[in-house]
Amino acid sequence: MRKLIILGVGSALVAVAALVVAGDRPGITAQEAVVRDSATAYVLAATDTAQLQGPRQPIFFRHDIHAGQYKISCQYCHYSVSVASEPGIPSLETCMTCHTVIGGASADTATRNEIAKVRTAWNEKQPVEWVRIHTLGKHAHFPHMRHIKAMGPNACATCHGDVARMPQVFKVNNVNNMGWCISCHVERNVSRDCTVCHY
Amino acid sequence: MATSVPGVLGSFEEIDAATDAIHALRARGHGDLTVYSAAPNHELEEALAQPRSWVRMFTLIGGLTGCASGFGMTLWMSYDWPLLVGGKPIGAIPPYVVLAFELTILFGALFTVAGMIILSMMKSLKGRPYHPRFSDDRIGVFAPCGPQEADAIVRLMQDAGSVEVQHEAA
Amino acid sequence: MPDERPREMDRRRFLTVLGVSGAGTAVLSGCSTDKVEKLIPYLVQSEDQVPGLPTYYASTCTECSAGCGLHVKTREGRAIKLEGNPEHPVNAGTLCARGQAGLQGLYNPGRLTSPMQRNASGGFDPIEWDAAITLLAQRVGGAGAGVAAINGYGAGTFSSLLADWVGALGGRVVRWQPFDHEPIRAAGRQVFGIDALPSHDFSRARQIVSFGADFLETWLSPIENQRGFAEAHGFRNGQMARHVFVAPRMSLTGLNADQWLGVAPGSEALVALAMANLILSERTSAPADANALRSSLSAYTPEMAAQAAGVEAEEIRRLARDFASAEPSLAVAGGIGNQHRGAVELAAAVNILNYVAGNVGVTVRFDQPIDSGDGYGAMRDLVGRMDRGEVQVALVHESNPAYALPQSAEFAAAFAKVPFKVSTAQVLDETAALCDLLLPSLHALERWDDLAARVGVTGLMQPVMEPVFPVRHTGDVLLAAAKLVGGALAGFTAPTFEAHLKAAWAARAQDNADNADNAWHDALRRGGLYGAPAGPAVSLAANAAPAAWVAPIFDGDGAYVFAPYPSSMLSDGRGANRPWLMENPDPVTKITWQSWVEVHPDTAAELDVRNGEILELTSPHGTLEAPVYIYPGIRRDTVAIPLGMGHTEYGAYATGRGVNAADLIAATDGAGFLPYSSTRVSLRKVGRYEMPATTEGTPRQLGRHIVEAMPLPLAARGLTVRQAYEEQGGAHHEYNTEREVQALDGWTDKQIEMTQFGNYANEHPKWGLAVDLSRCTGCSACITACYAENNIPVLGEEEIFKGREMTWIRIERYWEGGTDGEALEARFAPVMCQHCDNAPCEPVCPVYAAYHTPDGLNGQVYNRCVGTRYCSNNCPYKVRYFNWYAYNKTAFPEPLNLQLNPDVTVRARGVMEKCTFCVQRIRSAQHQARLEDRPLADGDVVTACAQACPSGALTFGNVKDGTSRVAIAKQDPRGYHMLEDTNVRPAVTYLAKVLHRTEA
Amino acid sequence: MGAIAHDGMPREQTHAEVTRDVLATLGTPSRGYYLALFASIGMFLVGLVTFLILLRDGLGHAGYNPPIMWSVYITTFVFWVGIGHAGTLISAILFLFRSPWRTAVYRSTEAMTVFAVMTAALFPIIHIGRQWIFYWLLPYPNARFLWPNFKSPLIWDVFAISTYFTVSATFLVVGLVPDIAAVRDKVSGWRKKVYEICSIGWTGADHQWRHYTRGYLYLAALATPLVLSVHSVVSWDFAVSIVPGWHGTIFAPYFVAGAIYSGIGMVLTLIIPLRKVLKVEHMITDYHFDNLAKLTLFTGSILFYAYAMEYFVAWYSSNTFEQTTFWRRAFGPMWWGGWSMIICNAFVSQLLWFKKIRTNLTALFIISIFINVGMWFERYVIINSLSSDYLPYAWDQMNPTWADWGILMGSFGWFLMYFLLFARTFPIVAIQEIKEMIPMPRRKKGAH
Repeated sequence: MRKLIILGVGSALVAVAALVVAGDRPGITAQEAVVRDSATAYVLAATDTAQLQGPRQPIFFRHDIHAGQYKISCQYCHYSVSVASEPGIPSLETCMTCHTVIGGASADTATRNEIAKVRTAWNEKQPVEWVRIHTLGKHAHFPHMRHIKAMGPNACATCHGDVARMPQVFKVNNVNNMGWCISCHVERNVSRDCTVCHY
Repeated sequence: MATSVPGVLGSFEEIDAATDAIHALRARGHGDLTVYSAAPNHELEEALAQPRSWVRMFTLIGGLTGCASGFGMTLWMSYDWPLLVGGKPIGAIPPYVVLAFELTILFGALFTVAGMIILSMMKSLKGRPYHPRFSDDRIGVFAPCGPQEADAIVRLMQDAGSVEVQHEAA
Repeated sequence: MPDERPREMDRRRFLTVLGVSGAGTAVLSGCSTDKVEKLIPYLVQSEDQVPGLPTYYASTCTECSAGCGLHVKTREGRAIKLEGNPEHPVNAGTLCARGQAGLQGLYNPGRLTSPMQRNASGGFDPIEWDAAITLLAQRVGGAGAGVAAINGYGAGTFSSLLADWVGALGGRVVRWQPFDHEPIRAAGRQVFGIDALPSHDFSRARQIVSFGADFLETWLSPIENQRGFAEAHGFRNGQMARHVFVAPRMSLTGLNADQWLGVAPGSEALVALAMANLILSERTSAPADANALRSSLSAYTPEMAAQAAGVEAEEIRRLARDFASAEPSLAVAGGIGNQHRGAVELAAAVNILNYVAGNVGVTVRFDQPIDSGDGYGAMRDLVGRMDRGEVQVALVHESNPAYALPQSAEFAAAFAKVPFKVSTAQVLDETAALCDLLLPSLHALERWDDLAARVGVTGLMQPVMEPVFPVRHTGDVLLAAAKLVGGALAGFTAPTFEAHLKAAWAARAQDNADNADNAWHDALRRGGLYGAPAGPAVSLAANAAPAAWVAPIFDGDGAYVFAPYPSSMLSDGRGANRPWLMENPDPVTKITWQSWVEVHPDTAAELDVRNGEILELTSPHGTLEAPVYIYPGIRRDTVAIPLGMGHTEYGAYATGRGVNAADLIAATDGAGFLPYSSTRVSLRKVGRYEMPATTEGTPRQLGRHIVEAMPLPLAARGLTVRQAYEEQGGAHHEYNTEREVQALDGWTDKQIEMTQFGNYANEHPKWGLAVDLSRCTGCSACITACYAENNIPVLGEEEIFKGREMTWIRIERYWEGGTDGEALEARFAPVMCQHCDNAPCEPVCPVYAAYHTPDGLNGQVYNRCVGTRYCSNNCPYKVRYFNWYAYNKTAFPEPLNLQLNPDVTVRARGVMEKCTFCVQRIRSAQHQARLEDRPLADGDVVTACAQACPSGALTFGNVKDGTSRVAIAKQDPRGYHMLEDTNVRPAVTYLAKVLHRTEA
Repeated sequence: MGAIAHDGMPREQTHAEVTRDVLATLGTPSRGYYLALFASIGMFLVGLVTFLILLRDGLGHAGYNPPIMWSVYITTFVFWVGIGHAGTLISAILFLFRSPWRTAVYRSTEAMTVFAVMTAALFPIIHIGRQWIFYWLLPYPNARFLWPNFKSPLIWDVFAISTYFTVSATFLVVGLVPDIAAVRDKVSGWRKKVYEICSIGWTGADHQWRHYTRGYLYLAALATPLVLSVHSVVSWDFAVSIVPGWHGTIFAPYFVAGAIYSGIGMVLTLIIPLRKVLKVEHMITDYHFDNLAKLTLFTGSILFYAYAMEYFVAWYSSNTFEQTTFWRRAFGPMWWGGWSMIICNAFVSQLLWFKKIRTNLTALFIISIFINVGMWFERYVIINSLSSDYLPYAWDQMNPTWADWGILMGSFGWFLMYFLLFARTFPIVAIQEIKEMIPMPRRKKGAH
């Protein structure tokens, strides 16, 4: 008798759990991860990227140096974020505006090597294939410019985390989680009408 | 048949024999009888004169719970994310009646079964003797008793017309 | 779920920032985001491309000779939509189905990707460009005067370059298109001594008589005609022009007429002359020199015309009087559909008619003659020369004579006698398949070019994107070859055609005494030069009098006159490899992907054939089989098959579908033109059925008042549809009493009030659409626009046959009358999602995939849809379409997928989809307005269908804004809601069609 | 054996004989049984393969010609839901009415109910476009904060069907327990073990009976309104819409009657051969069939009325859409469907006015087949109303394909498979209820 009850209840629970899991996307990754990374040694070689969070990129581009140390604003490179739905990935030309001059001569060899890669790519007219980190389901349309307009030019961190302290960019928030969007929209009392994003 | 509850088990083929035995036993002050039968039988019930089952309370509570949760769920979920369909109110009662009704039945039924099981389990038959023929064509009457009065009860059973009596010693 | 973004090679080519969403093929369910995706930045950021924002380039349409102006919408370096150029005088911002489908020429999977050389085994081998050009140079250099070229491209810098190039060698170029309208030119010579195609101003005409000219489909400049026609014939301020169609078969143009005179084939000229005669005799105000015609016209009495044409003399009289009294009026003739041996006489007669009615110079104008080729005569000479072996090298550019010429012209045989044949076709068509060397040229959207569609209007083309395939501009090829040949061609020094073009335009600018550079950039921005040169004064030529009329001869002894007519979708057949056009149902018959033979109901009864039964047509020149379509809009003694089908080459979409109607006709030269409908055929039923795939269910309204129409006088009195209906003796039938209606309204409002929660509480616009049925001609341009804008998959014949078409907007065509002597009338109505306030589809969806948005849209959330399809069952308009298979995987083969609109999700299998009122356009307009901190203005949002519609029948906007055009249109008394009694309260208002009947 | 007294009790049977005869049905099966079993499993596999193909390519294989967005699958869904109803009617409603003749047949009909509902429950999943997310129809907490739309009849369906399945399954199991105990006490070896577990410690002790009888009564009382509600809800899948031919106020009672009618049809189709195979002719007798037939006649006549009403209302409404729909139902391209439904259901059932036919099993069996076919067609015809609704331009005809027939066949296989296995494993005749009706022997003759 008890067997039966346990069986029944158990399987019911399992079923519900399964549904919930199936319905959910993986949750939000811990914020403190950022802090840990920012604490790592300043000089990093491409070979060190293995220990860092986030996928390894063809060129070890240091957001923590460019955006963090040198305080280059996000929109200098991600040029279309305030006008278009797409943030815009900087063209090699953008890199070369500085790196024709700046060869990292003062810096360590590791850094110089990375800059060398940029120059080679430029000379060989071979675009760099960056590994994409934040991707949205293609049935959802995310207008970056609206969010920048509403939350100011430095709102990037709200979703992307404190990139300025990441030697190698990694996913802080699963932006592909509808709950993540909705909770924010509800919080700020902006429309959560379906066709705002889905069409 | 090794058993922990000592007593006398008589098995009957005739219904009136069984009822006579029960009456006699209850006259001797044996309240705690266990009567086995292959089918529910009014004469036995009358003989045992036991109170009404409480299953109905389970049914009632289940039904009410279901009805409440039916309306509660539908209304709350509608207002949790208000979406307009076909120009109808966000929380529209008429369609929700259907769901409330279905849940009333569902919970009612499940509670009822739970009730049957729980109530039946409340009185344990542990250690009381049983014979396969009770589920076939015999009625079994088991009267727990100490060795001193066993003989008397055995005789009582035989007088009543038991076809087979056995004394279950501790 | 897999997403079909373009392959690595494509992304490399476009170097797009959004390589991933590059193909824009957003697919359902986030699953696709788990795998590693690459971001490929530009090397150099082009300043006019911002990722996520469209960039528009002005260009020119080359799908027909009209040369409409284009705005090419590009995203991330890919052209994704063709829209009309508002500045262009011909199409003024609109674009027809064929024009929009030009995009599928650009991305056609059948395109040749490299030069090809014929090998020993008769097949083709790809070769290097340099080798190919060297080969060309060698053969050409050797051939000298033996070089001949067939050029299907319109007048412009390229055509003159080719002419000079071939000319320098001593050869000559024949500029030829199947529909060159030679008879009209000839008639111009004959009557006015002007050898040119006149342009026509329909917008001013109050009475339009078309003698078989399908001016809404392929005749001269269709969009311009349609715009003018809608202006004139659309109901406004209680007035509208009257349109009479005089021909054996009702084309789409005929279906838009207020009256159809089904005259006997060949007798049209008589009717025209009789009208002219009457006008001249009854009217004083005719031009003085017209009186010279009196005597020669007097022979043509309405009676004899009526007798020959098989119509009432009275009809002709009334027609003539209306024609004369309407000022101005317009008569047009020609049209391939009834281009018989008497075509020149007909055109001449119509010229005379227009002249005596005083229309010449008003609605018929010679100030901006429309470009036309050398004509069929020149083509026949060339075939002759080929046959006699006088041609050593033949160069075929943007022309497909092997398909377009009738078999009896024996082009292939003659062509075979040319030792070296070169084709620059982009797709391997019938002619290219006969050639020895293929030098595929760039598509018009990939190249520098210009097109002088008419005097004073020269369209400019610029590369709007990187070439899809590494092929070369024929201009560049010619110049490169010239350098190798040297000698006679030494004069061609321009490094590239681009340079050559710019030089030519610089020279032109000098004439305008203007700064060349500014002129160039200005032209580039505006899409060309639009001048309005003054034309010659037009007067009758000395020998203008009509020759004694002889009935035109029809070959063969068959019982039926055979009238092949140009398909309004496929035109001369060049549209047949565009899936959008193949699937866009023919506006008249609603058949897709197939040929059919149109037969009058009585004839069908005689032959005892039903729809879909295969008929065998036999003419002296050939035999072919096609399924029957029973069509009350054709004479009993005439059968018709559309041209454009039955390709033997020309890519997977075109090959082996339907039949080529040209195979039945005589190639005889009717005085410089090809007389298409000059053949008689005999019919035999084969006893087979092949029901063609049609999108039409039952073509009758069954008194359901779906497409409402009211007579002009009642409309002029400002009556509502229901009033007009009762005025005409319609039963006064109230489903609800006034009080009931009020109660209903009150109740609905109450219901809506009870929904003011969350997003619904705030202030929102309410989007709505108004459809003026008195302007809609059923041309179906909106359908293609919707395909292009909303990534609608093309399903193919089998699925359409099962009624599974996906077009979010469809044109319903109902027949009125046409039985027992009643005149046949057509009613067209574009039907798209009506975005009802009480949408029946919404409450039945178990998961809120169909729901109502705060701004009044009927939202459809694809990624939420589980596919129960109840919404479609419950939709009274049946405008919801289901993805039965994974169409998103099959419908966009490389490189067609590059056309997909990144702003619109591509629907995966198992979900419902439907018209969204182009919500993506609404949202991006709202984004833009928000960025500029301004409210949305009327006109900020235009749906793709409304934008394309050449008739301006569709008006979109915010209904709550009382000043918006749509809000005003909805006030029109003609306004009604389709199926109003269902009380679904649609956001689409139809304005009833207005009938300009004589008796009314 | 014959000699039936009209409370339906085979007098000469003793409790012991009842147990013996019923247990005999659980003995080693005949070849006919295995044939039937394997046949049904084969049919089920056909359906399974068809479903997998649909899952791979999409629903396109089935005969959907828009505007017909539902066809054979929903038809069959409603058909099976309907089948279930007779079972509950007989086991629950007739129990409340204390009608003696139900005892012999109710177990098999109850089982039929459960399996029919199990079959029906498959179809909502089979027929949706994205089968793999069918669970979105359930209200479960998810990361999107989304809930289902409780205004949708399809959601009502989900709840109605799942409730109906749970309750009738419970009802069946509860009824089984004492009988399983009886079996347990007769068999030996591993089977004993199995039955021991299934009998959840039932001994037939007095207090067990006390709670049991009450509980069973309440279950019956709950099942009665449920069975009426379920097919009403199913009917609202159609009646709530605005499709001419669906939008009818009589749909609920009309469907319930139809459901019971079709259910009894299926009962007859199953029991008539079954009683032969299992040799329980002396327990399920002419007497029972006579009563079943009367029930059939009753519900059939209700259908007759409903059909007549549908046409009358269509005509009387002077609503052109309704009128066209019903005109086409009788004389349109699908006339054969319309007429076969009317003949099989309305007319054939009228034959049962004659006792001769009611008690002639061959005739009954044939009629029952007619009923099954007719009722399937009824749903098919009703759904085919989609073929001609508001806009004539959009009209089209339904034409089913192999995919439709494959699934239909599979559903029968799936149903019969379970039914046959059940008949072999559990007492198909309710032992204890029959015993309850057989007075036990007495010592003092005549006394009492």
